[in-house]
Amino acid sequence: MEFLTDINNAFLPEIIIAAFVFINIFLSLFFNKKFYKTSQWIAILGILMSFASIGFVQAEPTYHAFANAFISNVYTVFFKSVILVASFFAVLVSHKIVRRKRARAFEYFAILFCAILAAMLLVSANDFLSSFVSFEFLALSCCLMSGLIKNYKAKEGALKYLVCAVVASALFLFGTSYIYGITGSINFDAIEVSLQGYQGSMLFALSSLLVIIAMMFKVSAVPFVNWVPDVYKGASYPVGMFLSIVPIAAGFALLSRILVIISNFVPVLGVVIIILALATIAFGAYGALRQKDMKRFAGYSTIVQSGFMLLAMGVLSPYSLAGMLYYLICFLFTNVALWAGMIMFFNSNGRDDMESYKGLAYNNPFYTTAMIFVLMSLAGLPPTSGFLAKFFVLSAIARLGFMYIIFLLVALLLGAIAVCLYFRPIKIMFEKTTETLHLTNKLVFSKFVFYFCTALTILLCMYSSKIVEFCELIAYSL
Amino acid sequence: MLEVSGFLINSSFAMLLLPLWVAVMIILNAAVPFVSSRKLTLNLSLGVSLIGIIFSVCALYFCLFSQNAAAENNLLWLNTGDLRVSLGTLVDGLSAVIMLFFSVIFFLVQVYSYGYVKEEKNFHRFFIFLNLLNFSLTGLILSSNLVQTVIFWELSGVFVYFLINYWYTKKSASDAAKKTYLINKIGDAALLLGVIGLIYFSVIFSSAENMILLSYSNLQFTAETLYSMVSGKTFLIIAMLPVFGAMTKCAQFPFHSWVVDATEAPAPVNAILQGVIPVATGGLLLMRLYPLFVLSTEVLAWLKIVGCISALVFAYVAMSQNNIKKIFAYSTASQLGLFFVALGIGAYTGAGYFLISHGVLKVLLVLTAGVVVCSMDNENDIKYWGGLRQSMPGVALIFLLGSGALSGLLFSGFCANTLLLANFYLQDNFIWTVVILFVFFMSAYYLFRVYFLVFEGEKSKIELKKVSNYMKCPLCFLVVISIAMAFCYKKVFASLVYFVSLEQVSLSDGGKVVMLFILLCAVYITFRLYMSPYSKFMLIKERVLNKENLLYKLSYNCFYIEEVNKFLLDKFLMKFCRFVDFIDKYIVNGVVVILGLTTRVFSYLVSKLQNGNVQSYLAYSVFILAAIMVVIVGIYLLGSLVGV
Amino acid sequence: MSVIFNIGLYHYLILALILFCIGLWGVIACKDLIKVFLCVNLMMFSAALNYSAYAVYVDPEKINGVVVAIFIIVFGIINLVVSAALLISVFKYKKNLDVEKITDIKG
Amino acid sequence: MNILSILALIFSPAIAALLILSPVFPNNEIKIRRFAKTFGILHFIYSMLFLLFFNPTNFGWSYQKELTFLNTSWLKTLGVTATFGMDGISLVFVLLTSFLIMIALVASKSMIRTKHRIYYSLVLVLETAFLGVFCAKDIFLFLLFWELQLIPIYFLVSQWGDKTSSYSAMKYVVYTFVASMFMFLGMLVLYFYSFSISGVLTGDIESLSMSESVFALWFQAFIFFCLLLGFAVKIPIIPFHTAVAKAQVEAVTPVSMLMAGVLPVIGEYGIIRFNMGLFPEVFNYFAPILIIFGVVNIIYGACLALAQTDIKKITAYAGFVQTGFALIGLGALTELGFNGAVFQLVIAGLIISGLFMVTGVVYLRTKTREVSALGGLSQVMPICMCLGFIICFGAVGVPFTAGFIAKFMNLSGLILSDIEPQKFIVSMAVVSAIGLVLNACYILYLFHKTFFGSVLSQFKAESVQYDEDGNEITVVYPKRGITKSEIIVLSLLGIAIILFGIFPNALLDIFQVTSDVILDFMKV
Repeated sequence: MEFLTDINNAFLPEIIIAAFVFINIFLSLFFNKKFYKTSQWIAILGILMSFASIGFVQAEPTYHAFANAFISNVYTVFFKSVILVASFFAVLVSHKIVRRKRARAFEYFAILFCAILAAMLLVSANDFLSSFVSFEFLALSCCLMSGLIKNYKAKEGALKYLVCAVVASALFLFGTSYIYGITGSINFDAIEVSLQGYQGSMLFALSSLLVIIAMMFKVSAVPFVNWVPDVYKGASYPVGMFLSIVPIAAGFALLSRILVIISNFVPVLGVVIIILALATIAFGAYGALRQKDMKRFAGYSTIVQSGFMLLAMGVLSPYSLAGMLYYLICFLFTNVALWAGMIMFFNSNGRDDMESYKGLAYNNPFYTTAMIFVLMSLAGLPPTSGFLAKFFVLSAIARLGFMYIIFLLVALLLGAIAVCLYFRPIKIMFEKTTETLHLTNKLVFSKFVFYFCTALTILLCMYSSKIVEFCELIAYSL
Repeated sequence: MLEVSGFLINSSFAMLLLPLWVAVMIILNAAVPFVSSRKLTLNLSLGVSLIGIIFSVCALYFCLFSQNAAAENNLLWLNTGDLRVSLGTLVDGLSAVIMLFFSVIFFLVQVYSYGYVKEEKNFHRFFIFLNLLNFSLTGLILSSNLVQTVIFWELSGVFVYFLINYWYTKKSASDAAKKTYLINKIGDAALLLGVIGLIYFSVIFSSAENMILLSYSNLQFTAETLYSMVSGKTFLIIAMLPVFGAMTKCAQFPFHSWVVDATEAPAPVNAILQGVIPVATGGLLLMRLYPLFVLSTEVLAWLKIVGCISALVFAYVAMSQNNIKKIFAYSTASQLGLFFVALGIGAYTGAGYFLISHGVLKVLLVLTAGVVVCSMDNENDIKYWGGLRQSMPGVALIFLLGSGALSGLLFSGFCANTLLLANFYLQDNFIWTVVILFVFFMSAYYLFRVYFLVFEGEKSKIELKKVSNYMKCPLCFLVVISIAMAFCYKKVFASLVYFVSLEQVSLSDGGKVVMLFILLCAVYITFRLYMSPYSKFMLIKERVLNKENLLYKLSYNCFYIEEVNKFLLDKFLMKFCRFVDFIDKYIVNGVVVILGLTTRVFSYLVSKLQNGNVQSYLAYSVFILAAIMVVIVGIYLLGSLVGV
Repeated sequence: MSVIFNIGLYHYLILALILFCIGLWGVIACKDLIKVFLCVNLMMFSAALNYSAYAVYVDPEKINGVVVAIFIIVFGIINLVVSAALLISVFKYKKNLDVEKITDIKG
Repeated sequence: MNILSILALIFSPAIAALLILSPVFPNNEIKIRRFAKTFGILHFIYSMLFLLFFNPTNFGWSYQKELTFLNTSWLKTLGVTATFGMDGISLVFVLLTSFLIMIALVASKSMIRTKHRIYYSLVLVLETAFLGVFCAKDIFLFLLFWELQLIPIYFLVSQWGDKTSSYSAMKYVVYTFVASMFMFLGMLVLYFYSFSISGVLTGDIESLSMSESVFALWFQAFIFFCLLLGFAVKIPIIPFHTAVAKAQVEAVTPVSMLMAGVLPVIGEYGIIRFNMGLFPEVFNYFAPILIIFGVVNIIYGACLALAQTDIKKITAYAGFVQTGFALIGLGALTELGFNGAVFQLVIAGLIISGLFMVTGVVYLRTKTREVSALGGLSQVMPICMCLGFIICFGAVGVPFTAGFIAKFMNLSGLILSDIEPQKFIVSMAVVSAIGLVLNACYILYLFHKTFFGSVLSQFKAESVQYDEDGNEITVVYPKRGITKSEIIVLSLLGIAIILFGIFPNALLDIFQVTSDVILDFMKV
C-alpha cells in the first residue's frame, strides 16, 4: 500500500498524465471522422486535471517516493506546474495539427503526454537511474513528436535530435557512473551524505563535467546547441513551442538539483557554466542575426534565453535561483506568445520565412503591437517582464564579486546584440510592401494564447513583487 | 531746469525702452495692411530721436551744473550663483556727450533715411531696425556696468547686421552683412572673455553683496585692486581682450574688412556704421575702460601700435581707391587708428573729441556721397564722375567743407587735429608727431582727390536723378554741428570728458601753422595732380599712379590683406573642417562600422558552423568538452604542483 | 604479469574508458548512421560496464549499479528501435544513410 | 494639492497613446491629430500647474509618490520601488519635455502624412518614457524608462524618416543600448556594493548616495565611468556621436526635434543625478574631463558643422555644440556653471528643436537639404525666415535671447571654477570663446545659404500680383509658404527663447535651491 500512498502524496499529476497517455492510445483505436476533433478537448481536460491535482501533492516538507527514487517538494511542484502550463498552451495551439493528423490525433496527444510525463519525472527524479530513465524517455518522446508530421524535414530534425539525445545520455551515464564509483550510491540524497567532508578530485570534476555537459543538451546550451534550430525547423509549430519550453524547464530543474549537490566539490564549475552560458547567448544571438526563417529564428531565440537562465545557474545562490525561476516564468509566457504569434501567421498563409512578415504592421496593427511587445520582452526591453527577468539574473552575477564583472559585461553586451536580433522581425514587419496581408486566422485558441501571454508578459513586469517573493521562496526550498 | 533734467535722468529707463516701443509700434503699423503709413513711421522714430536729443541735452546740463557728476539707476537682472548682473543707466559726462552726439546724428540720419528708402518696398523694416539699433546703442551708451555693455554691444552688432542685410536679395549685401557680423563676433567673444575674466576677479576680490558687478562708477577701484592682486601677464590678458573687442568695432587692422564690405549697405546705414558705431561702441568702451588700460604700459603700447598701423596703412590704401564708398571706409579705419594712437599716448580728452568730430564729419561725408551716388544712379566709381559742381553746387560746397573739416583744415576737424598733434608734440614724441602729420597729409590727399575728381573737372555723361530734400537738409545741419563743435570744446567737452590723472593740453599757434601748411601742401598736390595738370606732377602721376607700380598695387589692393584672409579661411579653416569631417566619417564612424561588421562576420561564422551535419554538431560538442576537460586537468595538475 | 592477470576494478574501468572512446570516435567519424547508432550504444554499454564494475567493487551490498546497467541495456535497445524507425523513414526520402547527405536543414 | 499627481503626469500620455491605439478610437487622421494636440496642450498646462504649486525653496524631492501594485511595492524583495518625485531640476526638465512634446505634436501636422495612429501614440509613449526618467527616484526605475525610450524612438525614426532611416534607427538603438548596458553594469555593481556596505538592498537614489562614499576610489571611478558612458551616448559627447547624428538627420522633423531637444537633457540629467549626486569625490576628480569633452564638443562639432553641406546635418552638429557648453558648465563645479548648464540644457532644447523645425519646413517645401541647391528662400517663405532668425540668434547667443545668458553663465562659471591648474581653465575658456565665433559662423552660413541671395528659379513664387499703389507683391504659393501650425511652433519657440533671455531668473529660480543642495553635497 506504500505504493499507493506514494502515488497519492507525490505522483498524482504524473499518474493522471500517464492515465491520459493510455486513454489517448485507447481512443486512437476507435477512428471516427468527427471523433478526432474531441481529442484536443480530452487533452485539455487531462492537463487541467493534472494541474488541479498538483494541489493535492505534498510539497512541504519534501516527500520521498518510490524508495527515494523520486521526490516531491515545492521546487518540483513549481517546475511541474510550469511544464503543465506550457503544455496546456501547446495543446491549445495544436488545433491545426489535429486537423491534419485526423485519425492519428490521439497518437499525437499520447506522445505529447508521454513527453509531459517524462519531463515531470525528470523534474522530480532523485537518483541517477530515475533521472537517466526520464532523460531518455523525454528525449525519445520529443524525438517522436518532432518527427510526427509527414515530411522529410521533420524526419531529419527528429533524427538529429535523436542522435544528439543519445550521445548526451551516453555522456550523462558515463559521468554518473564515475560519481557512483566515487560515492558508492546513485541516490542524490545518499550522494550528498557521502560527499560530506570530501575534498574533491580530478576524476570527480571530470565526471561532473560530463554530467553537466550532458544536461546542456536538455537546456539547449553550448556545447549541445546546434540541433536546436534544425529540429525546430523540422518540427511542427506546437511541437516547436513545446520543445522550446518543456525540456528546457525540466532540464533546468534537474541541472539545478545536481549542481546543488556537486558544485561545492568542483571549484571551477561555476565559471565553466558561466562561460558556457555566455557562449550560448553569443551563439544564439549571432546565429539569429542572419536568420531568414522564423522557426529557426525562434530556435536561436530560445538558445539566447536559455543562455541567460544558465547564467544564473553558474552562481547558484538562492538569489540567482530565484532569478532563474522568475526568468523561466517570463520566458514561458513570452516564448509561448512568440510561438503562438508565429502559429497565427502560419495558419493564415502557411509561410514561415521572415520575408513574408513584410508589411504586416499596416494591416494588422494590433497583432503587430502585441508581437512587438513579445519581441521586446525577449530582448529584455522595458516595460515587459523580460527586462526585469534579465535584471534579476544579471544582478545575481553582479552580486558575486568584482572578478565576475567581466562576465557581466560580456553578458550585457551580448544582450545588446540580442536586442539587435529581436528588432529584425519588427523591422521587417514595418517594411513597405505592395501586397496586403491579412491574418485570416479564425482559430480562437491560438489568438487567445497569443494575446493572453502577451498581456501576461507586460503584467508580470508590473506585479512582479509577489512573483519574485514566490520565486525566492521556491528557491530557498531547494 | 536742474529738477527737470534730474527727473528726466531718473526716468532714463523709459528713455532706453522708448525706441523698443516705437519699433513695436512700427511693426504694428506695418502689419496692418491698409492703414500702414510711411509718414507715421517716420514721425514715430523721429519723435523718439527728438526725445533722445532733449534727454541728452538735459543730461549734459545736469552733468555740467549738478554737484554729483553722475546719476545711476540700476535694476537687478540676473541673479544666480555668485553672479548678480544689473541693468541700469549711468549718466555722466562721457555718456551725456556721446548720447547727445548719437541722438543728434541719429535724428539727422533718420531724416535722410526717409528720403533714401521712401520708395522701397521694405520701408518699415528699415525703420524698425533703425529703432532697434537706437535702442541697443542707447543701452550701450547709458550702460552702468561692463556686463550690460557686453549685452548691448552684441545686440547692436545684430541690428547692424540686419541693417546691412537690408537688401538681402543682393548676394554681396548679405555676404557683407554676414562678414560684418562674424568679424564683430570675434570682438564680441574677446570682450565677453575679458569681461568674464574681470568678473572672476571682481567676484573674488570684492564680494560686497549690494555692489553692482563691474560697475563703471567703481571701475577705477576694481582695476587697481586687480592690478595689485594678479600677475602682470594675467592683467595684460584681461585688459587686452576688450581692446580686441574695440578693434573689431572700430575696424582696426586686421579686422577692418567688414567696414569696406559693408559699403554695400544703404548710405544711411553706412554713415551709421562709419560714424556712429565706432563712437558709441568701440570708442566708448575704450574710454570707459581707460582706468584699466592706464595701469599697463603694454596695453597702451598695443593701442599705439594697432592705431599706428591702421592709420598709416588705411590712409595709404584710401589714396588710390576709386570706389567712393570704399575710400570713406578706409578713411574711417585710418582716422580711428589715430584715435587709438591718441588713447595710447594718453590724450584722453583729445582722443574723445577727435572721435566725435570724426563721427560727425564722416556721417556728413558719407551721406553726401550717398546723395551723389543716388543721383548718379548708384554708380560708385569716381572715375566715371566729374564736374558735378555745376549741377549740384550746394552738395559740392557741403562736400568741400566736409572734406576740409575732416582733413583738419576747418571747423571741428581742425580743433581735433590740433588737439591730437599737441598731445603728440608735447610728449616730446617726435616720431609719433611725424607719423601723425603724415597721416594728416594722406587724409587731405585722398579727401581732396575725391572732391576734385567728383565735383570738378569734366562733366560726366551720366544723367542726374533728382534727390529728395529729405536727404539734403540733414547735410546742412551736420555742417552746422561741426562748426558748433569747434566752439564748445573747452567749455563743454573738456569739462565733461576728462581723465583725472591726465592733464589737458592745447597746441601752440606755431604747431597749428605747421599742420595747416602740411595739409595745404597735400591739397595743392592733389589739385595739381587731378585738377590742373602740371607737367612735373604728371610725370609722378604716370610713374607712381600706375597700375604696374608696386606701391600703387599695394595701395589699390589694400596690401592683399583680403586675399590673405581668404587664403587662411579657405585653405586653413575649411581644410581643417574638412579634415575633421574626414576623421569623423572614416575614423570615429569607422570604428562603429567595424564593430558592426565584426558582428556580421561572427554571425556568418555561426551560420557556417550550422552546416546541417549532425555529426559535426557532435564533434563541436566533443571538442568543447575535451577543451574544458583539458583545462580542468591542467588546473588540477597545476594545483597539485603548487601543493607539492 | 600479475598486474595483467589479477583483474581488478581498474581493468574494467580502463576497458570501459577505451570502449567509450571508441564509441565516441565512431559517433564522430562514421559516415553511416547505423554505425553511429551502434557506436552510441557502445558508449552507453561502456557506462553500463562502469556501473556494474563499481557495483561489485564499491557498492557490494546494494548493487544499485547493476540495476542501472540493466536499464541501460534496455534503453540502448529502445534507442536502436526508435532510431531504426527514423532511419527507415529517412531512407525512404533520401535512399541513403550517409550523415553528410542528411543536411537539408541548415544555416 | 490633490489634483497634482505625479503619476498622472507621467502616465497620462501613455494612457492617451493606448486610447489612440485602441479600436474604440475613430481611425480618422484629423481626429487623432486633434486629440493628440489637445492632449499635449493640456498636459503642458497640467505640468505648469506643478510649477505653480512648486515651492522653489524646497530642498528635497517634492510630489513624491510611489506606484504600488496590489498594495505592495513594485519589486519589494529586491528593494526596488516605483517611486517618483520631482526636485527643481526635474521639474524644469519635465516642463521642457512637456513643452517640446506639445510643440512636436503641433509640428507634426504638416510633417506626418502616414500612419497617424501609430505615430501619435508613439510620441505620447515617448513622452511617458522621458518624464519617467526625470521623475524616477530609483535607479532601476530610471533604467527602465531610459530603455523604454529606445522603442518609440526606433519606430519614430525608422518609419517616418528618410529612405535609409531604418538602418540608422537600428544603429542608433543598438549603439545606445550597448552604452546603456555599461550604465546598467555600473548600476548593478553600485546597487550590490552599497548593499554589502549598508546591508539594505535598495535602489533608491537618496539612500544610495549615503553609502557609496565608503567604496575605494578606483571602484567608485569604475562605476562613475560606466554610468558616464551610458549618458555620453545620449547627450552625445563627441566620440560617441555618430549614430545619434545620423538618426537625428534622417528622422522626420518633429522626431528630430524631440531627439535633439530632450535626449541631451536626459543624458546630462543622468550626469547630474548620478555622477554628481552619487560620486561627488570622483566627480571632483574627473570634472576636468567633462570640461575637455565640452570643449571638444564645441570645437569639433562646429568644425563638423562648417564642413557639411546638408542643412539638417549642420543643425544636428549645432546641437552638439550647444550641449558642449552645458558640459563645460557641469564640469566647472561652480554654482554659476551648474545653473548655467541646466539653463543651457533647457535653452538648447528649445533652440535646436527650433532649428530643426526651420530646416524641416525648408526641406518640406524644397525637397532638398543640400545647401548648394537652396537659396533665396527669404522671398518665398519670409515668415519662416523671420521666426527662424530669432531661433538662429538664440543659437548664436545674442543678448536678450536665452542663448546668451546660458553661454555667459557657463563661461563665467568655468572661469570661476576652482579647478587647478588655472592655465587649463583659462585655455579652455579661450577655446570655447573661439567656439562661440565658429558657432556663429556655421549658423549664419546655414541661414545665408538657405534664405538669402537671389531666389532660385525652382522656388520662385507662382504668381505676381500688384497692390493698389502698383507695387509688386509676390503671392506665395500656399504649398511653399508656411502653415499656421508651423508658425505657431516657431513663434512659441521664439517667444520662449526671448522670454527667458529677458527674464532669466524666471527659469533659474526654479532650480537654484536644488543646485545649491547638489553642490553643497559635492563639497563635502
